[in-house]
Amino acid sequence: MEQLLSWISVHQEILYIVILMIFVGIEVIGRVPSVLHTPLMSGANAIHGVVIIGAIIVMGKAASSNYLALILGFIAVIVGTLNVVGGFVVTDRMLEMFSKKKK
Amino acid sequence: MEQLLSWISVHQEILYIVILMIFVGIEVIGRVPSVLHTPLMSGANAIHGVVIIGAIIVMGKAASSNYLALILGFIAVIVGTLNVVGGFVVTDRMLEMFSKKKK
Amino acid sequence: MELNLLTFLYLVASVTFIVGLKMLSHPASARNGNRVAAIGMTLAILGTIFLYEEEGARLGNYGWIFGGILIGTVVGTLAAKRVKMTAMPEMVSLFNGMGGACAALISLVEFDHLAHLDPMMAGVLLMGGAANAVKGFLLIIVLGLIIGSVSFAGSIIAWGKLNGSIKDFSFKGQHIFNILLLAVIVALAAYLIVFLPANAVFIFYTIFFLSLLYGVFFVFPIGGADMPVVISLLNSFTGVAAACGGFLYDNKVMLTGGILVGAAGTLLTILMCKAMNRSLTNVLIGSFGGGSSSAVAAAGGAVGSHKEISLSDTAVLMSYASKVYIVPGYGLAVAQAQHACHELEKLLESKGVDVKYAIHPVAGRMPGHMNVLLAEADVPYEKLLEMEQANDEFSTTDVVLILGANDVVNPAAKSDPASPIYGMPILDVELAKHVIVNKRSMKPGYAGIENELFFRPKTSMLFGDAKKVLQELVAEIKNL
Amino acid sequence: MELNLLTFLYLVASVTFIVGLKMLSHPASARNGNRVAAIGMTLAILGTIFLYEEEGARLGNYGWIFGGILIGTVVGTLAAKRVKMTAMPEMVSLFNGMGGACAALISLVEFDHLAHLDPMMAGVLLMGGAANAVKGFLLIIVLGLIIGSVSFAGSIIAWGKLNGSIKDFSFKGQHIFNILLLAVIVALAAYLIVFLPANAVFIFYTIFFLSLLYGVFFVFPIGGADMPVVISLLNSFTGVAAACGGFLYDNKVMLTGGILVGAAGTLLTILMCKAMNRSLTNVLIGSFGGGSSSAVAAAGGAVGSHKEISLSDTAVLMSYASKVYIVPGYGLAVAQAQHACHELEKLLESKGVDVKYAIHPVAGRMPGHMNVLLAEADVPYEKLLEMEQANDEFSTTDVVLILGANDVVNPAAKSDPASPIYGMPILDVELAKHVIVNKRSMKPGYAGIENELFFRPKTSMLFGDAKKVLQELVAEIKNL
Ligand SMILES: NC(=O)c1ccc[n+]([C@@H]2O[C@H](COP(=O)([O-])OP(=O)(O)OC[C@H]3O[C@@H](n4cnc5c(N)ncnc54)[C@H](OP(=O)(O)O)[C@@H]3O)[C@@H](O)[C@H]2O)c1
Ligand SMILES: NC(=O)c1ccc[n+]([C@@H]2O[C@H](COP(=O)([O-])OP(=O)(O)OC[C@H]3O[C@@H](n4cnc5c(N)ncnc54)[C@H](OP(=O)(O)O)[C@@H]3O)[C@@H](O)[C@H]2O)c1
Repeated sequence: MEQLLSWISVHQEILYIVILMIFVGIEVIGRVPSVLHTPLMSGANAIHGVVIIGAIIVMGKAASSNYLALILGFIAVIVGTLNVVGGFVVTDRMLEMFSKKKK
Repeated sequence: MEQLLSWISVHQEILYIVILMIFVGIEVIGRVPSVLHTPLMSGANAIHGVVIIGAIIVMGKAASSNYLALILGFIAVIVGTLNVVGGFVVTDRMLEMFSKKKK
Repeated sequence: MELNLLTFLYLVASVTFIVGLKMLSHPASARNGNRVAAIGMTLAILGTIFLYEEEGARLGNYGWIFGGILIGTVVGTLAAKRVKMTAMPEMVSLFNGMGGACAALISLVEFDHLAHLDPMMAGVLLMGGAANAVKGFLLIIVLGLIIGSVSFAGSIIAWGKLNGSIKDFSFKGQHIFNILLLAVIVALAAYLIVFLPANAVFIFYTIFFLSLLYGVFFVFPIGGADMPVVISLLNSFTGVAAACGGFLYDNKVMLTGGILVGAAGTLLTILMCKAMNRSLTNVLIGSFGGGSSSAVAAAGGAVGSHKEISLSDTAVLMSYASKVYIVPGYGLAVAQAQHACHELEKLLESKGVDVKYAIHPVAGRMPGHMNVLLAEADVPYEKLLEMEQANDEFSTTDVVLILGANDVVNPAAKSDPASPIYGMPILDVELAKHVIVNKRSMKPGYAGIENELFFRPKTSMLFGDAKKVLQELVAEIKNL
Repeated sequence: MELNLLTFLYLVASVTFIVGLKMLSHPASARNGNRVAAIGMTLAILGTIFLYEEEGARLGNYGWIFGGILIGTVVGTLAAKRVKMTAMPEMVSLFNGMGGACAALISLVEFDHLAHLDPMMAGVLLMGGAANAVKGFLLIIVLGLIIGSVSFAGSIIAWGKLNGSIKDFSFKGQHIFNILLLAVIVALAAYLIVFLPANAVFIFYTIFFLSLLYGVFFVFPIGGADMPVVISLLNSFTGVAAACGGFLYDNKVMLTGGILVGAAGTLLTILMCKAMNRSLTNVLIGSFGGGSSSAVAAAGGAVGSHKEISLSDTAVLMSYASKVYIVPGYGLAVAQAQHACHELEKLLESKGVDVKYAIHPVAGRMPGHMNVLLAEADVPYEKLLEMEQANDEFSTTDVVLILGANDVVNPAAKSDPASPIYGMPILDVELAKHVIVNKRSMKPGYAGIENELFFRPKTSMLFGDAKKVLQELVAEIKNL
C-alpha cells in the first residue's frame, strides 16, 4: 500500500498524462458517424505506428557486433515503417473515396 | 529560442498535462444541450473553487506574527469556501429543478 | 507517506472534476455529476489540511483555517439555499467573484513573502543564478493577481447589474480606454518581472488596483441581458487564476481543475453566444444594445397596425379551443407570473383543453430560464416541449398564447437578412389558428427590434402586466 | 539543445495525433486529419533519427535505419496503393500486425540487453536496491512482448480469414482453453518478474511463443464477418503495446500516441458492435455464428412459400416504374457487381426512372462498405441515401430492388423480440409497392436467421449471382 502510494507519487505526472490521454481518446471518438468507423480505425492504426520510434532507438543503439539486436532491430524498423506508411496511405485512399463522392 | 526549448523540455510533463486538460475540457463540454448551460456554468464555477487549496496553504504557512498574511489568508479561506460550497449547493438546487420535473 | 497519500487524493480529485463535468453536461446524470465533483473537492481540501507538508513542516493555524471554512460554509450554504430561482445567475456571479478574490489574495500574500526576502535573500537568490526562478515565480504571482482581480471586480459588477443595483454605464471611447488600461497593466507587469525594480511593491499594488479597475470597466458597458455570457467568461478567467495557483505551489489538482474550468468555460461561453446567434466580440463590444434605436427605425417601414383583443374574448377563445400552446418569455419572469400561468393551465385542462408549453432555448435571460421558472410553479415536465417538437405541433393548434416573449417569435429571424437576429431558429407560432400576445406595450424586446408578428392578421394583442392579465383571465374563465 | 528540440517535436507530434484523430471523426475534415497526424509522425521519426541522444551518444547504424525505413516505405506504399477497395480491412489488419510485431521485437531486443547484464551487473543492480527498477523495467518489457505478440498473431489470422486463405476453426471447449492459456501466460510473467529466476531467458521465450499461440486461438473461432470488430480491438492492443515502449524509453510521444489509440480504439470497437446491435462479448465468444442453425429452426415456424419473378418481368416492372430504390448488401460485394449495378442505374435513369440507393449503416461487412463499393463504380454521392432518409421515401417508391442484402431488411428486427437482430433499425422496404430480392438461394445471411420478408405477398425472388443477374437484366431492358 505504502509502496503503491509512493510509486504513484513519484510517477504522478506520467499518471496524469496517461489518465488525461484516455479521456481525450474516448471523447475525441465519441461522435463519429458509422461510415467513418473503418477509416478511423485505419487512421488510429497508423498512429500507433509511433512504436517505430522504439525500433529506431533499438537499432541506433545496437553495437555493431550484436547481430541479434541488429537483425531484430532491422526487422522492427521495417515492420514499424510498414505500419506507419501503409497505415497512412491506406487511410488516405479510403477517405479519397468519400471526398470524391462529396464534390 | 534555446532558452524556450530548454524550458519546454524541463517542464514537458506539466505542458502535456495542461495541453491534454485543455482538450479534455473542450471535448467534455462539446455536446451539452442549451438548457444545461447555466447549471454547467455554475458547476464549473464550483470546481475552480479548488483555488481554496492555495488559500489553505497560505494560511497554514503564515507565521503567527505576520498579520498581513494571517488576515489576507483568512479572508482568502472564507471567500474560497464561499466559492466552493455556495457553488456546489446552488448548482444542486438548479439541477433539483430539472430532476423534479423528470420523475 | 502522508505526502504520497495527498498526491493520490489530488489525482482522484482531478479525475472527479473531469468525470463530474462530463456528467454535468448530460441531463440525466447532471445532478450526480455535481456531487461527484463535490466529493472530489472535499477530499482535496481535507487532504490538504491534514496531510500537506512543506520542507517537513505541517500546516499550522488550524483555528483560522477551520474558522474561515466554517464561516464560508455557513454563509455560502445559506445564500445558495435562500436565493430565488430567478436570481441564481447573479448568485453564481457572486461566487465566481469570490474565487477570483481568493486567487488575488493568494498572490498578494505570496508577493509579500517574496518582498520580505529583500534585500539580503533576494540578492543571494539573484546572484545564485536563480534569477530566472524568481522571475518565473513572480510572473505566476502577477498573472494570478491580474486575472483574479479582473474576475473579482467584473463578477461583482455583473452581480450588481443582474440584481438591478448597478445600472449600465458607458462613455464614448470606453473600448479604447479599456484597451489602453489593459496595455498599461501588461506593460507594468512586464517591467516588474523583467527588471525587478526597487519600487516593486508600489508597482505591484498599482497593477492590483488597475486590474480591479479594468474588471469594472470591462463589464460596465455590457448590456444587462448579456450578463450570463459575461459571467461564463469571467468564470473561465477564474479557472485560469486557479491554475496559476497550481503552478505556484506545483499543485496538480489546482492546476488541472483550473485549466479544466478555463477550457470548458471558454467553450461554454462560445456555445452560449451561439445559442443566441451572436459572436463573443459582439457581446463584449455590446453593439447590440447600443444600436437598438437605429434597428427599430430601420424596421419601422414594415410596421402596420395591430389589433387588440379583450380579456373576455380571450377567455372564450381559450376555453373552447381543443389545443392551446403557451409560449413563455422574459416578460413572464419579470412579472413573476409563473404561478398564475400554471393556474390558467390547470383551469383549462379541467375544461378539457389540451395545454402545453413551447420552450425556446434562449427565451428569458439565461439558458434554461423558462424551465427553471415553470418548474418553480410545479408545471409537470411532460408539458414542456422543446422548440423542434413544438414547431411540429403548431399547425394543429387552435390558440398560441405568448406571455412576455418577443424575439423568440420574431419572424424577422427567418425572413430579414438585415435583422440582428437573422438566422436564429424561432417558434413558428403563425402556423396556429390564433396568436394572442401578452405584453405591456408595443416596445421591442431584448434585441431592440420591431416584431412584425404583432401586425399580422392572425395576431391579437392583449396588453398588460403578465401576472395581472393572467389572474384576470383565470377569473374570467371561471365566470364563463 | 538537440534533446530539447526533440522534446518539443514530440510534444507537437502528440498534439497532431489528437487533432488528427479528432478531425478523422468528422466526414468533412477526415482526410486532412489523416495528413495532420502523418506530418506529426514524420516530425517525430526524423527528430528521433537525428536528434536522439542517450548518455551523450547519438544513434548509430544509420545505414540499417534508413535501409529499413526505405524498404518499409516502398513496400507499404505499394501494398496500400494496390490493394482493392474491398480488401482494405484485411490490409489494415496486416499493418496492425506489423505494429504489434514491432513492439514485440523491441521487447525481445531489450530483454536480450537486460539478460546480457547478467550475472555480474545484474547482481550489482539487484544488490544496490535497484531491484525494483529492474523489475519495473522487466514488467514493461514483458507486457510489450505479450500484447505485441497477441496483436501480431491475431492480426495475421484476421488478415488470412478476411482474404479467405484461413478458414474458421474451433473445437469444443476452446474458450476454456483460451482462458487457461492466458492464465498460464500471466502466471509465467509474474513468476519471471517477481523471482527473476535463473532460467529467465527460457521463461521469457516461452511467454513469447505462448502469446503468439494465444493470438492465434483468440481470433480463430471468431466468425469471418466479425473481423472488423476484432481488428479494431487488436488495433487498440497495439496502441497499448506502443505505450509500453513509451514507458520503456520514457518517450512521451510513444506513450501518448499509444494510449490515445488504446483508448480510442477500445471505444471504437464498442461503437462498431453497437452499430450491429451486438455486445463485444457476444462477438468474441462468437455465439452468433455458432447458434445459427438453431435460430433458423426456431424461426422455421413463420416460414411460408415464396414466389419467384422472371428476368423479363423484372425488366418490364423496373423500366416502367417512376421511382426505384436499390438496396445493396453483402452479396453485391461478394459478386463484385457494383459496376453492373451502376450500369443498370444509368440505363434506367436514361429511361426516365428515378433511381436511388438506400444504404443501411451496417450493410456489408465493414462500416461504410457499401459507400466504398459504390464509389468504386463511380456512383454519384447524391444517389446514396442513408437509412432514415430512405425510410421516408419508400412509401412513394414503386420498386425496391434488393441486391444481396438480407439481415438489413429483415422485419424480425422490429417484430420478433427473440430474434438475435431484434432492435436493429432496418430498411422498411415493405412500404414500397414491389420488392424484388436478388440472392442465390433461400439461405440466411450473416446473422444466420430466416427472413420473413421473402415470404411476404409484395416480395418476389430473383435468384442468381448478383453480377450475372444484373448483366442479364441490363441486356433485357435494352431489348425491350
Ligand atoms: N436565454 C438566454 O440565455 C439569454 C441570455 C441573454 C440574452 N437572451 C436574449 O433574450 C431574448 C429572449 O427573448 P424573449 O422572447 O424571451 O424576451 P424578449 O425578446 O426580451 O421580450 C420580452 C418581452 O416581454 C415583455 N414584458 C416585459 N415585462 C413584462 C411584464 N411584466 N408582463 C408582460 N410582458 C412583459 C416586453 O414587452 P413590453 O415591454 O411591451 O411589456 C418584451 O418585449 C432573446 O433575444 C435572447 O437572445 C437570452
Ligand atoms: N457493416 C458492418 O460493419 C458489418 C460488420 C460485421 C457484420 N455485419 C453484419 O452483416 C450483416 C449485413 O447485412 P447484409 O444484409 O448486407 O448481408 P447479409 O445479411 O449477410 O446477407 C447477404 C446475402 O447476400 C446473398 N449473397 C451472397 N453472395 C451473393 C451473390 N454472389 N449474389 C447475390 N447474392 C449473394 C446471401 O444469400 P445467398 O447465399 O442466398 O445468395 C446473403 O443472404 C448484418 O447482419 C450486419 O450486422 C456488418
